[in-house]
Amino acid sequence: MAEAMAETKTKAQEGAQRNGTDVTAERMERFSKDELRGFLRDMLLFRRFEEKAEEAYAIGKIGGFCHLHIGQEAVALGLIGPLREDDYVISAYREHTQALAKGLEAGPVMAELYGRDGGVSRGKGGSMHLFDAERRFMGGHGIVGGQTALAAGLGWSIRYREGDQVCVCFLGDAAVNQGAFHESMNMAAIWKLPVIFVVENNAYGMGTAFERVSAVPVVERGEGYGIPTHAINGQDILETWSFMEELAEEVRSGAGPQYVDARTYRFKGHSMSDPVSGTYRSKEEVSEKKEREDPITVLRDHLFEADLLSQEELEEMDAEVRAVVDEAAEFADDSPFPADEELYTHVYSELNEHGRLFLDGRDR
Amino acid sequence: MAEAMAETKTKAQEGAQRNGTDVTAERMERFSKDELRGFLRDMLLFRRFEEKAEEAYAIGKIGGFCHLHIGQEAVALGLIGPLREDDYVISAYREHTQALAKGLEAGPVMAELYGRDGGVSRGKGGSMHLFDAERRFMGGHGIVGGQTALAAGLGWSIRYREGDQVCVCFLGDAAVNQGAFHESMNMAAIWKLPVIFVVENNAYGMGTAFERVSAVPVVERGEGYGIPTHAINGQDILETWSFMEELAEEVRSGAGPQYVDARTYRFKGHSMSDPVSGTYRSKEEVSEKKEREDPITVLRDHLFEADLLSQEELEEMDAEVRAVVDEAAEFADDSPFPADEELYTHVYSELNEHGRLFLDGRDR
Amino acid sequence: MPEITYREALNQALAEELERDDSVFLMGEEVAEYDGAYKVSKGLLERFGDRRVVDTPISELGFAGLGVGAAMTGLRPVIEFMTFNFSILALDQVINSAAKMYYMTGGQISCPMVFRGPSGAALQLSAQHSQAAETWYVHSPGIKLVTPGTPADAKGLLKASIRDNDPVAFMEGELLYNVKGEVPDPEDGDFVIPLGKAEVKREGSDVSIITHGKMVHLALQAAGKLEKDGVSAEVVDLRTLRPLDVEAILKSVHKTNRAVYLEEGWPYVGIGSQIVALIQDEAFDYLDAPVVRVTQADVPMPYAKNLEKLAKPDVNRVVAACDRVLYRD
Amino acid sequence: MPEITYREALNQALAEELERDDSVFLMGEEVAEYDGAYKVSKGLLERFGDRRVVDTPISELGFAGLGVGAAMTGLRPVIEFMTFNFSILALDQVINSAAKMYYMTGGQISCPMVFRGPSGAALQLSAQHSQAAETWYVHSPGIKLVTPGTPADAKGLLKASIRDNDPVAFMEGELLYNVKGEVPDPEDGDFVIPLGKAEVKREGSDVSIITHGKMVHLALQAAGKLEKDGVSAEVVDLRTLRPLDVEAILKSVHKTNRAVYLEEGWPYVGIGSQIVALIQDEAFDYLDAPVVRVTQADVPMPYAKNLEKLAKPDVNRVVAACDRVLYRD
Ligand SMILES: Cc1ncc(C[n+]2csc(CCOP(=O)(O)OP(=O)(O)O)c2C)c(N)n1
Ligand SMILES: Cc1ncc(C[n+]2csc(CCOP(=O)(O)OP(=O)(O)O)c2C)c(N)n1
Ligand SMILES: [Mg+2]
Ligand SMILES: [Mg+2]
Repeated sequence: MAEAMAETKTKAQEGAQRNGTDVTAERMERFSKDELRGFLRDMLLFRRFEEKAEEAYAIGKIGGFCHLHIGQEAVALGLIGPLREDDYVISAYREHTQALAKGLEAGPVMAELYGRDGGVSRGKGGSMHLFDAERRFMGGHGIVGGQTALAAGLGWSIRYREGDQVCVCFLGDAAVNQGAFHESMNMAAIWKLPVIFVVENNAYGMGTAFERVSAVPVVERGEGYGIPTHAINGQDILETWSFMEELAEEVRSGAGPQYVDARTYRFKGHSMSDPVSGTYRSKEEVSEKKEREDPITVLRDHLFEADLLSQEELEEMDAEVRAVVDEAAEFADDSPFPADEELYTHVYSELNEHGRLFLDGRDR
Repeated sequence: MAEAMAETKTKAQEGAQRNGTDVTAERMERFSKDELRGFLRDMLLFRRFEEKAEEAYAIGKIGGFCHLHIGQEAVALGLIGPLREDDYVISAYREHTQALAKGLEAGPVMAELYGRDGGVSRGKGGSMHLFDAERRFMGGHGIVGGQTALAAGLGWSIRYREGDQVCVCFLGDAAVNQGAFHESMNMAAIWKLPVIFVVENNAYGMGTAFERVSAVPVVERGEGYGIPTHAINGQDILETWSFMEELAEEVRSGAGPQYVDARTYRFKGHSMSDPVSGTYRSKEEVSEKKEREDPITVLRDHLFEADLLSQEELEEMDAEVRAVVDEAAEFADDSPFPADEELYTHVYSELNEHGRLFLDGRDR
Repeated sequence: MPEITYREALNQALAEELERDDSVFLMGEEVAEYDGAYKVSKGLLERFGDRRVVDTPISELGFAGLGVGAAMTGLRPVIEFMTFNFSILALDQVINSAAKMYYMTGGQISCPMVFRGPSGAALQLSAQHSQAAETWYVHSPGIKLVTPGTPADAKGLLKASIRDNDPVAFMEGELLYNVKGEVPDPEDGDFVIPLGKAEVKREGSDVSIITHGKMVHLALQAAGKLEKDGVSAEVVDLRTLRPLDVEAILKSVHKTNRAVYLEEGWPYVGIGSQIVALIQDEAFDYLDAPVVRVTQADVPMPYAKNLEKLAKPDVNRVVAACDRVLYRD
Repeated sequence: MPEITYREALNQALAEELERDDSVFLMGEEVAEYDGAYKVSKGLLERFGDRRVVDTPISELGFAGLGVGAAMTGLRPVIEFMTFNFSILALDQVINSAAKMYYMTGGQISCPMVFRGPSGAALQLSAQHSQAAETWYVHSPGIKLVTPGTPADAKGLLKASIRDNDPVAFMEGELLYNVKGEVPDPEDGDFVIPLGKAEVKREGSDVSIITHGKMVHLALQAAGKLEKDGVSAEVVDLRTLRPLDVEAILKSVHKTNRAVYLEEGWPYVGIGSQIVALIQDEAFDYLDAPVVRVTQADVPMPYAKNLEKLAKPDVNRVVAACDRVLYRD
């Protein structure tokens, strides 16, 4: 199969959209009822988490840049859920739900957004820099495209130690225009690094439609390196999850780097200061997308149709995740701000015996 | 034809190598006897110029890095010769013969290598930074890949002013691994800039064979941007010249950016300190290439076969270009070193009325 | 004079220069259809069209280089970095191409262009988005550096920068965009402030607070506070860091004999270190106390609100620094 | 003690650390099959294989970032820049990823790695290939900076840098590689020099020439010349610029009361400006004259031999600077 992957598969086209129901039914069979409901529950959690973050931002509990992932949940869950705990995930700044998908707890993630000591990065990173070394969630990076090179290094490390882990690296569609992406793709190709580059293709980089900054579609931007390319519908968890289940195994067995165009859509503004629609996309476009391609309603409807979920159960589920999120917010609220002394900790991990490391009079 | 160009043409394969003589004959017919002999004369001039530079380096008249172009003459001549005077050429640091091909005089070019005031860049640039604004030879750049972005700017400027010039940008095979190349290709594609990116594919970047740093051949590295790609035999002036004659016209008429894999070979070491063969390529490889693919002997033999040149005429020609080169060296030798005051000239083109621009006590 | 924001002042300057000279164009991420990430270029696309106001891919190295290439042919690009934090990716083109071009070409090709955008910290943007970029730029000969702190300076200096024949880095501040101030009415003629002239933003006699960019406001606040304490502080706004108005620095130090340098960035080889060295060199005998520097703490910028506040220069630290040079502490 | 070259000293250090710790690997352009552009890694590929000694594409940003990613998992990459001139393309990964990582992660992930290669000018390499990179690196907290001037320092400090748990920029000199000096025999045990300790390379009592990196040799020459003139110059080699051995600087200045800072790079916010500021801060009353700086001329490096010579610090300028602080001029 590794061979066959060398061609681009536009699964979104050949699959679900042409003869939708058959494919969906087939895909649903791969999962147990509990699994399917688990998917819904997790995506609901992500959604409620982000909504809570939005609220908290509005009242000043969260500051700085805050990029919500609402609308893209099936990409995070489907492409991270099937991974092992010792696989690496690395991302850009729109990474809250990816962190949750990798097993980070909602409380410490929320506390990080609040800039508190109990945050996953001790309040020093914030929304754009969520990290959990133990769970191998490697950030949270703010320079567009920068994480692709770090991902090559994570892949390098796996190969160096002869591990069978994979590294999944998320980037935005606009990030393919960065030199770092290009250099990283090439290094991954020549050294056959176990890195899966996933473009969360939400069609815009801030206010710029992808087609205005690329002469070809996202999936084609992976060509020219000798890396297999894939295009998937990122709004259907059945597709994203199954896809990664297979792909991760192939990469584990030596298939080398992969490039995935995961087609999705951002339901909110780019960051908190950006209106949901306006100059660069119409209200109609957004509401149509929300109506038809909300990964949560898509799955919910699958479940309803297959009689695997009742409205009542859904409401229970929602109540449960809302409780988790409320608790997370409480945890964050209760967590203290970092102590003043923390300003100077974690600059260096080794304070050398001689000489001065800080030149502002700190260690005078 | 612009359309058809979207496919890669491996002219080297489909053309000269399969039914060599026919193609060659056909190609020769495009040129007058004088033109053909002119090609030989110019390439001989380039060769003798570089040999003189090598000599001058050995006796310390030239310093620093000096990258000879010997073996690659048909790329420079064929891809620059057909251009108009108002077309732009820009290159990296292996650009002596490209400068000559764009019409720069041998004397001032040699004087630049000597670091003299009469050099094309007033002795301040040296071998890696030959410039002639009037003749639109835009350097001479030392950071691998950097010139590709400048080339996009030259192309931008042409479009901005609604000109019909083209910009030919030379880069080495190893330069395609730079982020700048990637970003520039994409910008050229989305804005349909009249830029022809020519990879002088001599198979090595210093001591590293291209196939060790790329999973696919040079020509394929141009894919994924929506730019037509081409592969040509860079050792045959008949091919390179005809190719550019056509391509430049297409680009003038709006065909947009182009990507060319010009297959060639470097007969000398990477720079003066690098042995011709050794760790990364064998003596045999080099001598076989020299034997079979020297652009000068290739053309000479065409001319001999077609009875367009006698041995005697060749010798006369060689004597003539040697005289030109000797004169260039004399010009360089006679040119004074820049005056001491030149240290501080040309740092700023506008010396503002107020404040200090130099912070070393210069304008105290 | 009308009061307008720093943002509007920049917008006016851009519009006037785009109007005046067809060789000027504005290029950067989100500058056109989105009116600029911080709305500095509001309305310019509509007014000047997409030949003159151009959205780019997120390719800082690429479009900075493209700007240099265009400038090599005599165009006058204004390249916007969404913030100067991202310009670190483009430094090669700024330093190795733009700043060195005129020299390497022996005076044949200059690069009349501006790199502009906000530099330094805003609020809680964390380590990768809060860096003051001045030192990276000012270190290299061949480039000029302008750091306006007020609307009038923003307008007058941006116009001068666009007309300058050399590459100019023009550093604004996200936290400055909404700051209001008086700016001459465009009707009253072309308002241009030449590069290289500092401005005394407040006269004083006891101590000189020398600074640049958005820190001017902090310096003025500190001066206000000191006044209540009977201390007369002079605030010298350098406005451009290259060319550097050495005379203005010396004049103020000759008068007050005591100086504080206030800057937003890190201390180690910060701008302040250069100013200290300069004062030491040229006004050694006038100093009654060593110059004290106020800078960002020597740490990456933390996200947490309280830590960020501690990391940044604040009024109290400026006042304390003045107290120190006045031996009042 | 055996006399070996600076190049051999580096090679020994690399070999010993590769031998000692499997998590160490060396990566960069031409480091493996070609034995290094300057032959620093000679024989290492043969000895350690291509898992540990790795040739890269010309992708500075990419492989620097790859190194950081690998370091995030506890590997100890040694990333060679063919020269630090090219590292300008990689600065984003050095500063924004490596230097800030430990802080942004709240102490979870450190980057134990070394970026190394020659910095500064060699001979007639012109503007784009002759830049001293120290200021770009030292300005940012989170990174350490080591600048050895002699074979022994090169070896002992490279070993310490590789073992350090933070990112270290390690700047060598193309013109140093052939310099010879005594280095302890590897048979005599592990030779490691801790970071943060300056070394007085020559004792003196009249004036302190403080410097780092390859300029140490120029300082020693100048001291020799001054001696003939009856002036006793002390040469303080900082060796590491971060951590900075402030004590050593102060000690020497307390003794001589006069100081010159000598560096290869440009003056404007150069290393010297920081050292002047530091001496001013902490030894103001000990100074009998303002500290004088000797630097590259404030121009891009010219190609022409005569101009290049004028642009660089030379013995006469160092001597003249000493004369100036001694009021002998
Ligand atoms: C190098 C760099 N340039 C610019 C920015 C500012 N910026 C932050 S996000 C963004 C858009 C990125 O879009 P995309 O990669 O598609 O990701 P998305 O936000 O859609 O998830 C920009 C321009 C940045 N962070 N880094
Ligand atoms: C960014 C950068 N990295 C490294 C170098 C050092 N260097 C100079 S030439 C070269 C090899 C380039 O090879 P290629 O692009 O194939 O051109 P060729 O020399 O074969 O003409 C290298 C690594 C450089 N000048 N710039
Ligand atoms: Mg996007
Ligand atoms: Mg090559």
